[in-house]
Amino acid sequence: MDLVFIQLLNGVQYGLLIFLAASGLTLIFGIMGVINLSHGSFYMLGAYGALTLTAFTGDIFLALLIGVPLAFVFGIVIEWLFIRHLYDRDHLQQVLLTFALILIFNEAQKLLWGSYPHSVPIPSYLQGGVKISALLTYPYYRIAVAAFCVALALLMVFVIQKTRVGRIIRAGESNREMVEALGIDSRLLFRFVFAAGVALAATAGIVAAPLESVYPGIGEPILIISFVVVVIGGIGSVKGAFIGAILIGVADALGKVYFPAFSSSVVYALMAAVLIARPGGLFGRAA
Amino acid sequence: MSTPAILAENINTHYGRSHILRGVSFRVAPGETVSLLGRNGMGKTTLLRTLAGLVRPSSGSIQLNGAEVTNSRASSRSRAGLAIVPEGRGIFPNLTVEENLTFASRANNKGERPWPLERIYSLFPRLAERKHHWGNELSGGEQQMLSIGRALMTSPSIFLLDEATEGLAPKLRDEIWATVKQITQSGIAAIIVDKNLNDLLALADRNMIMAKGEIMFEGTSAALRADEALIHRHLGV
Amino acid sequence: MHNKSRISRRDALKMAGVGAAVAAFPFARPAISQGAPLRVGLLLPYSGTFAALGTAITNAMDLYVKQQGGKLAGRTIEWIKVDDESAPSKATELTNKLVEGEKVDVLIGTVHSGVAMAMAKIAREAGIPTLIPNAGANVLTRAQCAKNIFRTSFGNSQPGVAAGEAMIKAGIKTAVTYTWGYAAGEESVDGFKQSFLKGGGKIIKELRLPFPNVEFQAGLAEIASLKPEGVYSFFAGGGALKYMQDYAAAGLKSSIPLWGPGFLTDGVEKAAGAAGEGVKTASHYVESLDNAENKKFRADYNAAFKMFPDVYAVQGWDTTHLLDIGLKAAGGDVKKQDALFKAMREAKFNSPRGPFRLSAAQNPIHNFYLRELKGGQNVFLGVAATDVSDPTTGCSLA
Amino acid sequence: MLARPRPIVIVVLLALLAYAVALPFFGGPFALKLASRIMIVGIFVISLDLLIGVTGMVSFGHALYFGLGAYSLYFISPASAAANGFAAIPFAILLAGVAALVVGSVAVLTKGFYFIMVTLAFGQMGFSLFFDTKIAGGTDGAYINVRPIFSLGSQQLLNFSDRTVFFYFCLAALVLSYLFLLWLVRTPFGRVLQGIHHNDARMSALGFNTYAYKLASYVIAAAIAGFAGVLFASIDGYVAPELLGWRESGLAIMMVVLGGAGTLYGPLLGAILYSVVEETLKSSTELSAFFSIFMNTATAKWLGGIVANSWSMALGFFLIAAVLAAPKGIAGFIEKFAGEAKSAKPREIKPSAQTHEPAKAMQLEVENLTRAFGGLVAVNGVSVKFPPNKVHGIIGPNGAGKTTFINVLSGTLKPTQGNIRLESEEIGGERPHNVARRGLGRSYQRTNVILPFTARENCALAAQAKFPSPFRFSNKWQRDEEDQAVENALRASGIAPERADIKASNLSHGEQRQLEIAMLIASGAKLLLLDEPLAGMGPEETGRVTALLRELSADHTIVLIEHDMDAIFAAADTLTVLVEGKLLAHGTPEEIRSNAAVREAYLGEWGQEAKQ
Repeated sequence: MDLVFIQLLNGVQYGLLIFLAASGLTLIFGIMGVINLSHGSFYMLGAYGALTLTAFTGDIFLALLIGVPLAFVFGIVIEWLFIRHLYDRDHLQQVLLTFALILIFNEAQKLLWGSYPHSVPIPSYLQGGVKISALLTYPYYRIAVAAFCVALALLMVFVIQKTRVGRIIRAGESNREMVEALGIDSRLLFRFVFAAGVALAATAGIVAAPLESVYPGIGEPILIISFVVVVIGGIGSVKGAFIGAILIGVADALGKVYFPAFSSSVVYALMAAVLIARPGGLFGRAA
Repeated sequence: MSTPAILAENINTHYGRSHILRGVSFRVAPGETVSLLGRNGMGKTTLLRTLAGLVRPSSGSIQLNGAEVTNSRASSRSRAGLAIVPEGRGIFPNLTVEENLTFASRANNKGERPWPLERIYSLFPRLAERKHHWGNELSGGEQQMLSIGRALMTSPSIFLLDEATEGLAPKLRDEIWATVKQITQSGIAAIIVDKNLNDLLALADRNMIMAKGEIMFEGTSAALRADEALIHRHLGV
Repeated sequence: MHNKSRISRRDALKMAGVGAAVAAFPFARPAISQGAPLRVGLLLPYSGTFAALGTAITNAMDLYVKQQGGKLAGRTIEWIKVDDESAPSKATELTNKLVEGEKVDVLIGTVHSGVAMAMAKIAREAGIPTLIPNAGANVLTRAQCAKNIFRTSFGNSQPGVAAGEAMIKAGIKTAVTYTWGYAAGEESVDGFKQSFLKGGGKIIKELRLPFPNVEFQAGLAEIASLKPEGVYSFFAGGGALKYMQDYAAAGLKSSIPLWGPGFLTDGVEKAAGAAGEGVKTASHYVESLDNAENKKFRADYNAAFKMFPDVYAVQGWDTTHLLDIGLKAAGGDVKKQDALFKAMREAKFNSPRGPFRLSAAQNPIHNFYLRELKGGQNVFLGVAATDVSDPTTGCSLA
Repeated sequence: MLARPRPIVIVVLLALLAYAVALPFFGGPFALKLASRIMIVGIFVISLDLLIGVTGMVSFGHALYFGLGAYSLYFISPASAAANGFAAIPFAILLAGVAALVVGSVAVLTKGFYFIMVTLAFGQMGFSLFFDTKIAGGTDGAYINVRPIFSLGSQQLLNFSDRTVFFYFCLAALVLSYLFLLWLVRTPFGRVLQGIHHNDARMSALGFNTYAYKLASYVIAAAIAGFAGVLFASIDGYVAPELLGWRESGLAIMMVVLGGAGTLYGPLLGAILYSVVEETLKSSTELSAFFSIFMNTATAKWLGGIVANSWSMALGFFLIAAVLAAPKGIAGFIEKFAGEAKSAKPREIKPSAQTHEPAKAMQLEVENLTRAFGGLVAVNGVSVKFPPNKVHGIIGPNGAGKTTFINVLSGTLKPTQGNIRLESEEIGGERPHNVARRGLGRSYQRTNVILPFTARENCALAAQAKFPSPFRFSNKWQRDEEDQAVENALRASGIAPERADIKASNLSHGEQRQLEIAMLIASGAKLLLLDEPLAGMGPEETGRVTALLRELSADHTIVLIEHDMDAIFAAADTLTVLVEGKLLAHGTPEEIRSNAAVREAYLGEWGQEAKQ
């Protein structure tokens, strides 16, 4: 198979994974107006959670079943303890507080799981892969992750477009006051959205764990790349996050092939270019 | 004397340094329709928003159907039976007409739904025609209908209507007024703010005029009509 | 809202008082009395990516001193630990803190090459005895060498040289290199090229990935299309683990053997699982080395810490060993620098890794072993290269 | 406007200064280095505060310039000799400034969160440049082997290798940087920056090119950061790519927020506190010593060890506590403690040579003015003349086109058809800031003053709009004329002298509306276009402002929209009635009162019903 095609495939698959993490960030930012620097930490906790839960249950998908609700509850606790104090505050104070959370979570990770890298097993039924060239195999688990991400994206579309919760989320994005005036407690909405964002980040961390292996600081690159995706897509837009994530994934993969020396700048250059052409991101309301 | 639907006592509301409501007190009986009149900037909208819980008064107390709500959130007032159709309509642009309507559909505390979706659609057939359109695809009049319909679907016992006919063509206004009449006659307590004196006086059991953040006049439509000087001073040219 | 955060004047005064007291602390530290324990500053990562390495090194050093009854050359050892966070931008400040703030007698650090560069800058100026238990930046024992700086680990190129020789011996004629595009990766590849090209090998392409990126897919696809006979890769820690897994998952493991320096598998032997099976590495240490020092060291370390030592622990052990030799020659007095440095420079001892001595630039000359990862262990295949030393290019001591 | 530091702040800063001056006499070499480092970081963070706190631009890439400054010393230093400080420092400032000009010209186009992200992107690109390529030592950083010296000819003046010299140099650099920034934000230039922070749109409506101002402030901040960077590189002679990375940028933001953004001295205190807390939390020795104040030595040692082992968690909890307890940072805490600010003394104004002539009011004439939005004709063929020195009221029902009408007059909207003549000059279709500079000033429906500024400062800002150059750093130029204009405006608008020097946010609503009028007067407007100046006022305030309008008409022409009929009928000389975009009537209040058409249009059917 053509090398460029394989790279595109890799880029899309990587993009799908960052979409998972970025979608939670864009929801939290778009609806609650909170800049959450600790989003990468929830990804990290998801990955480490996967390590423990897989050891316990023996299967990453069982870990997912237990881990996601746990992450949701954890999100509620964090919102109640810290985040709810920030809604009337300056963005800068949100930055400071969520940065402090990173410090705490990183240290907690070290105390709970130690500093050695670990790997999380791929379930036996997903071992191996599809042969796509003479030497190259595309692993089943990567295909499964891509499919899972697409399924989750479709589920999110369904939830947001077709369910009552989704209606409230969409309404909250455009007119919070009216949501409150119609009898929906916006404090609960915020708590739910934050917890959902945490659960999404953790989900990304869990499904990525067998791919990424698990090591300290695993959440930081994801944080930065998620912010880039959110900004490219337009703040608050899940659709934008999806397109942005795929764009970034592909740009990153192609950048590594064609501009290896500057490949870490490619995504930033892309973001700067998008913002100069469309100051509100691809699907955002103008800033 | 029965428990008033709304009992407001000595409400003061500030926006920053500006003192908008200055000691407003009044009551609205269950099922009563009250008009709220006055020129722009006199505090009518602020009063409605204060009643709905969208603005916190700096002092005073508010009771709805006998329950103290001064410090409760807008959402809990809504669930207690208060509905507001705000100035600007507050339509959710990224929800369809039907989603807007069913957004907060709920029964009242007796478990009844006096305004089910079918009734709203028969009240405003145009909404039924456009039920799959997005909120921002509607004309001003349709948005107004949608906002009223959405409020009714919360099965309210108290209904606040702010500038429902603003910017609408005369024919549409008539349509809106006809519906509002049906609503007020259904036993809901209502406070209605509007510029169209005639329509209001025809509808209201009682009228209040606000000026400079205070209620200057309370009385029946007949009493108000009789006082041409008052109308001239606060409402006319 | 503002009511909540209102603070009374008295509270304010109290808080200001505590604040001032805290603020004065770093500036007013107690004087160090003479004749006190020998203060050894440890500039090592205790948090972040390299925390495990910092801990292993510290454990082994502690074990060594404990086995000597808590004293080296008659002096009680006191460790002053500072977490360097592997952040070069903080490194000079933290080194200053140890050298001038804590007034340590000996400086030991560190893992990250950038941090070590910053540390070495200050150590050279201060002239303090300094031992590097891991960081491999070539320049530290080449152009930037100094009489007070000793390295007990390796130069980045050394494992590459050994691996290149071993790959030639294994009959591999064409190779692709795939490394993190930062200094350690480049230097490792430089070493590899040295011996691989000399042995008649051909390098088809040098692939790089920005550090610490771990999206290897693009490079793996390219490797598959280039079809070399072997791949030489430098990655470490979590990145190495992920790399081996991706390499195996891409189906490359069965067709193109993966080679690398020891760091590719060190610390992640078990975690790599099936993906690591068959990965060959060249390192200055193998767990199963058959020598008395190694056996004893492994047993003692396991008894003390309930885990077996890795190469980093060995480097920590040798660091203390080397310091011990120097101190004994100087009678426990680090002020006697001539005796101290001379003894350390000329030290020759049997380490768990085998015979250990230093080059003129004070970098180890030691054997490199060929290892293969099997069943969660690096299995000893043989000696890849004996007495490997690093060039002393530009070093004023050589 | 950012005030001169309060006495208690000056006391705190002087105490710190005295401590610093004395430090070399009792502190060891480490204390000197640590203090030098903190002072350099202090310069860096106050430069960031110029962006975050003063201009309101949160840059997440400020370390780019700090790092460039540091690397510039590497570039300029010979391999084994000292660079000359007289060359190195200007080179660093220039390099950082030029880089900022390039990056900023793009980044300043974006706002808010997008600005944060664009600056982050450029910062990371800068980091990659040094990290991924070998232009300066690559990943592992680079050495500057010999620290700079300052020499003129063969005369060596200063040598940075001498720590005490270097320490005092940094101290001087910090003091000068602080004083420079404090001076800068209080110049006309800085006043505009603060205005932009509060209300970008209003500032451009006053006639200021806000893009140029923001870019200038970005470049200045970067240049100072570059200066801090070159000093930083001189401490130990080692530079690493991480200096440019997002962590350093983020850390600087933390320090600014912790200290209190927008105060300049706050971020400095933030830098000190953050550094000292981190330093202390990392050291079990210091922690044990600290804990032993409260408990016995053994427990203190044990606890100190535990906390130091997890120092970053402790630091996290410290930061959370700080955010929750002191939302405005250390500076907010200090100023709360200090109580309300005392008003600054206004400057004595020299009586100007030329006697102040009563300004000539302007006449506004509108002919067949039409403005359509698509099919909707909001203003439809209106012709009316507003003679000078009169109060003209515009009334009409909602949706009659009144606001559109004045938006067209002020240049916010372009007319579809028709002419607008100010005196005899055609102004139809001109851009708002040009219309403003011809003498037509407008106020908005919502109060639109710069809240953190005093009334006097608000007026000074408006007066300055006559000369809106972004490179005005001097107070002297035009100062007397402007002060005179401010004085007149304050007096004319009836703001009580004792209220002129308190912050606008502490004025009553009525006073704020008066201030808005005062700003128009100060800007030199001769025709005032006021949109509902009485909205939201109590009866007393209404009376005061109506009287003010009467007085102002002595040397201004006033056109206002108003809904308070009592007030407008009392105050206006003429009334213009607009209905559905058309002119229904124009005349004196009495004429309008008795105009049948007006009564008909307003009272509508009710008029008839009432008669039934």
